[in-house]
Amino acid sequence: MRRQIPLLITGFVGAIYIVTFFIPATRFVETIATDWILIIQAFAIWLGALNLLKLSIMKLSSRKPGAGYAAIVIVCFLITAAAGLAPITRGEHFLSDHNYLAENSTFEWIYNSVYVPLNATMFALLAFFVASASYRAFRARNREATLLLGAACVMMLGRVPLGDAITGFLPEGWTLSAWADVIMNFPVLAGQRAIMIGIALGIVSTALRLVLGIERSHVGGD
Amino acid sequence: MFERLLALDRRWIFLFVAVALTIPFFLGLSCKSYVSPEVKALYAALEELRPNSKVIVSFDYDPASEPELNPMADAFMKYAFHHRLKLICIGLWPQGPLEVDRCFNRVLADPEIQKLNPVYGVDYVNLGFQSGNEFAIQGMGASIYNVFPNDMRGTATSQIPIMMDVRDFSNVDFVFNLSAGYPGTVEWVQVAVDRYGVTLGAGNTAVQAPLVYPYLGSGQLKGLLGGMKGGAEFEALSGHTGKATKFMVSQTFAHLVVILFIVMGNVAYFAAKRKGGRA
Amino acid sequence: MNVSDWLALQVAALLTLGIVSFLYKDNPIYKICESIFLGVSAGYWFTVLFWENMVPKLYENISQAGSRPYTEAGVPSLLYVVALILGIMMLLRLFPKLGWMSRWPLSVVVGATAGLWFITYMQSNALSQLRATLLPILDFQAMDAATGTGLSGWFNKYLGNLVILVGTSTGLCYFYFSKEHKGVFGGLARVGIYFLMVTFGASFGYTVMSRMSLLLGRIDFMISEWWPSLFSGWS
Amino acid sequence: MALTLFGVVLNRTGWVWLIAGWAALAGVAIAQPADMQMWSVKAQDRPSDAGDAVQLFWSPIAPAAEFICYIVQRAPAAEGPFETIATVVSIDTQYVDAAALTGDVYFYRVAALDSVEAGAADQTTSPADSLSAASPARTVDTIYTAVAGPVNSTAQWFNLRRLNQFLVIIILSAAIIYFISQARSGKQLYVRKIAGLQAMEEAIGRATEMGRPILFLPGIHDMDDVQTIAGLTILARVARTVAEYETTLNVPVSRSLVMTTARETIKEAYAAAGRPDSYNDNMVHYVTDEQFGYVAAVDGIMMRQKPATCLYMGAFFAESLIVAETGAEIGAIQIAGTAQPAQLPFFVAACDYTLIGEELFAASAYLSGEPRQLGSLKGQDVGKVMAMCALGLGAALLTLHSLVPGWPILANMADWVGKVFQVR
Repeated sequence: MRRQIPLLITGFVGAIYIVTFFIPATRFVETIATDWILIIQAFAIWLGALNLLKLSIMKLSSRKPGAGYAAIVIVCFLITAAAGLAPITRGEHFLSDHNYLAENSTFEWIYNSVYVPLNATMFALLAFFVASASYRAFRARNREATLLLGAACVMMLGRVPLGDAITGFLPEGWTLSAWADVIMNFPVLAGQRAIMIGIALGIVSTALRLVLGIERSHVGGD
Repeated sequence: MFERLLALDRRWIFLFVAVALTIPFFLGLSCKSYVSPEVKALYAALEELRPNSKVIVSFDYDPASEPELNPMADAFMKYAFHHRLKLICIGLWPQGPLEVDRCFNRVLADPEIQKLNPVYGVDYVNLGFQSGNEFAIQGMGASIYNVFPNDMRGTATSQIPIMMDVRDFSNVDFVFNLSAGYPGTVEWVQVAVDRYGVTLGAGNTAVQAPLVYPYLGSGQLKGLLGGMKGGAEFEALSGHTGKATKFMVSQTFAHLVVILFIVMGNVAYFAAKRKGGRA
Repeated sequence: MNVSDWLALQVAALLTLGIVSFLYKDNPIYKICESIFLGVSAGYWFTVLFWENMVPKLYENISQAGSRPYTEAGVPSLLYVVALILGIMMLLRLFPKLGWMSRWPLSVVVGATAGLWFITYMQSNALSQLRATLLPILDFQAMDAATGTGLSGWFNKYLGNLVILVGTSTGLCYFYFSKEHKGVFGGLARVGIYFLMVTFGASFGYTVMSRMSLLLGRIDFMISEWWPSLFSGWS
Repeated sequence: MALTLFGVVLNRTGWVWLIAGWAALAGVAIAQPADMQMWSVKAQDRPSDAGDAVQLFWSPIAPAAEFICYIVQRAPAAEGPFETIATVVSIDTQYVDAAALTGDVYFYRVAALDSVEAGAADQTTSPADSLSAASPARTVDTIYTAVAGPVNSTAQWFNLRRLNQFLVIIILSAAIIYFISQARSGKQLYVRKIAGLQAMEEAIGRATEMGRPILFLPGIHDMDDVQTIAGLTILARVARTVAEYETTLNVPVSRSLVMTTARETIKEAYAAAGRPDSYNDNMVHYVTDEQFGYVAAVDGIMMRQKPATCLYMGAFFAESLIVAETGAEIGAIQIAGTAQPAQLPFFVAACDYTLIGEELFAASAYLSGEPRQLGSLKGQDVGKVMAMCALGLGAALLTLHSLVPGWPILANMADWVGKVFQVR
């Protein structure tokens, strides 16, 4: 019973989105379904945040080596949530004032001074890893890899002003940046299109199996 | 000799990259930038918009993509205010509303824009975030009021002057999507363009730009700004130069460093291979 | 610059250096910054969802169901009670013994995503792309109408259609699994892999561009925003 | 060249579906709005929609003056009070009144204004437009069109314009279901050799000769990602070969659910290879959920144990760079497989062999022989055959048409092929 009903739900909701595409008169059902999806996805994101909180609390109480870090996670979560939910009591009646981004709110201060630098710097590290990987790992060991690295170098030079400076001797419109444009708008466009069509057919077949209940992995099936 | 060079500790390479990228900030170099067809196509599509056209701007990125997408967002917003386009700003990433707010603060601090005295709610509005990824776009096709019941300041969307006759996509003249991944340009093309016939232009991080080129070829996407280079080109075209143009010199140094490393690494690899050992 | 902005700059610079310390070694400072990031981002999501989704969609629709029975899109307000129940069932995943109930809302999302993707990926990623690739190898009529100057113009006029046609069809041949890559078909697949390699080369170059821009953004913050603030102090 | 492609690709499984497909796809007529004479407005129910929408078309006013703006007005009766519902400033002169309720009757007229000004036109109740208030005041003349109506918006039962997509989807779905049922009934479905799997067998052999361990990473996503499932299917085959050769296998994972599934997979593989005793649980160990912490730990393992072969099969993101670089540093043979488009370039440049996108899923279907995966793979191949034939046919027809523009039949045949893939 626990596995049959979810399968029926998946099939029914999936059928809604397929049928309403072809039979517009039933589109009202789709509007309701979409509304529910927005709310369920919101709870799904909440689940992610609360799950992190639960894991941290469990790690804190279990006195394992990482307990200190778990405490920091919990404290930061509470501070940010408290700053964000402050407007609850601010309006004339409960929940009337929605603006959590009012002038110089602590929530926006936390976003600007803590969230932005951490998020941005974590991905900025990748620049270092790409550089060191270029030095040690990227080898033109066969024809395909040579073609790849060649196209990459033309693209990297073509997309910065230096590319035109080096190939300045060529007539206007035939310099390296024009080469980069042509590579992007013709061979790359064709290659991406082949990959895109292949992936699209893959997703269509997976979606079909899910809607028809052939695929059961999402409900813990075999 | 090459083996010793290759066995260099990873941290030396990090130091070299950091120094190589910091130097250009102190050199006052500037350079003419070549404008590629995709950016010209976007600019042409924007030039066709008449004053008071309704434009939806979707901020689908987070602080990790700010260096690439902020210059585009600022240049686009300044262009829009100068051409009296009505900006309906939304975000499909949780960080969306904050990015919109930060962009407003940056653009409205510019005295040129203040001269036009844009009014919140009549010329630009921030409708905030809605979860559901592509389902949010799907919902907007049916009713924008339902997906975004109120704006960031709590006023009901149906009462906001700019939103008076914008009930769904049919009266929206242009959509500009700043995207860094999922949900992003792919979802806007799939739902908004192919299902509701919206005119879409996009600004992508460089990582995602190659993936959306097929949409350019098939006309689903009217124009594309790819990475910081796309931002610099749009700044050059629109005349609102900003950070992207300033960074082009440093970007050149960065690319040189990577190309230099690839060449050196391969030279050492082939030298070692000729000696028979495995590098 | 008032004191809160000045303070914000110092905190931001401190955290930036804390993350960069990972380059030297995976150390406690990095782990602290990591934990702060996890905590703040979870708190951020929790707040944004509360104000942008829960309050307007659930609280206001359900509490005003009496005065406003239908929402803007004509959806009866009381239906949101069902959405609230499904949402709470999703949260029950936090408790192991009640976790099975979360399968119901999950299957709603999985079903909806499957149904929508079944249409959108077929429509936009397969049919539209094929529609755009129905090109003549060489269009003699529109020869002079081709736009663009220089190399791009030349390609638009002569070689462009052929390259796109060959690239797309041979790329599909490479991803065709019902025929051995031998003989003519093997040759086509080999041409296909070369097109794919150029495609990967371009996205390699673009990814390097993207990562370097991120680092430039952080260096610019440290040099042109934080460093001057050390000397100017706050008014 | 296109014709040889057209011929070669037809094989015995594809052509049955092909003929059925083309025969079914009759031409689809698409309704065009009628043309309009002088300055007038035409209102009609928006076709193929769920009602609640009236489409309005009007011809642009004679001198397309600067900043022309149209005011759309609606009334319940022909002479009734007209209420402005929209100020439209767009180049293509049309508007969709989405507030019209299904079934109610409406009358419409459009007014043309020289420029929008605060309080300029008398009936205009559209909001005061502050931005353009900054523009200089202009003389205003308002010219109304004749009243159009009555019109009411109705919902259609089948969206004719999407008939072609409906047929394409029916054919593709039928092909997939047909092949899944074939695979279930035990029929042997042919899948070509995947070059990457051969390379993997040799790499495992090399590790055994050198007596060094093998490292396997199933990606950093959880069991809900189909790439992780494909990765574990390949792990099962690797474990069988490793069981026979008695080499040590090390699988650090970043998700607890992936750890339990991987342990079961390896235990079954060892039992199938007849060596249940040489399996122990700590071949698979959980490291951490956090992306960069996981990669730092894997780096440590690689530097200490110096595995001869590293296999990365599953969903990888930015951390793939660090892992591939350390693998190159210790001189290991590296074989990767992922469907993440952003990571494929780095794997192809850094590893000895890479399974590209769909090849990962094809390898999983090939190894597991599982009916659902095999059936879908063959069904997708039918889709690819249809796509390639359409491209060949389209290219041939259009090239001939541009060579010989005179022939009408070539033109509408090519146009007909285009209509099959029309999207709207």
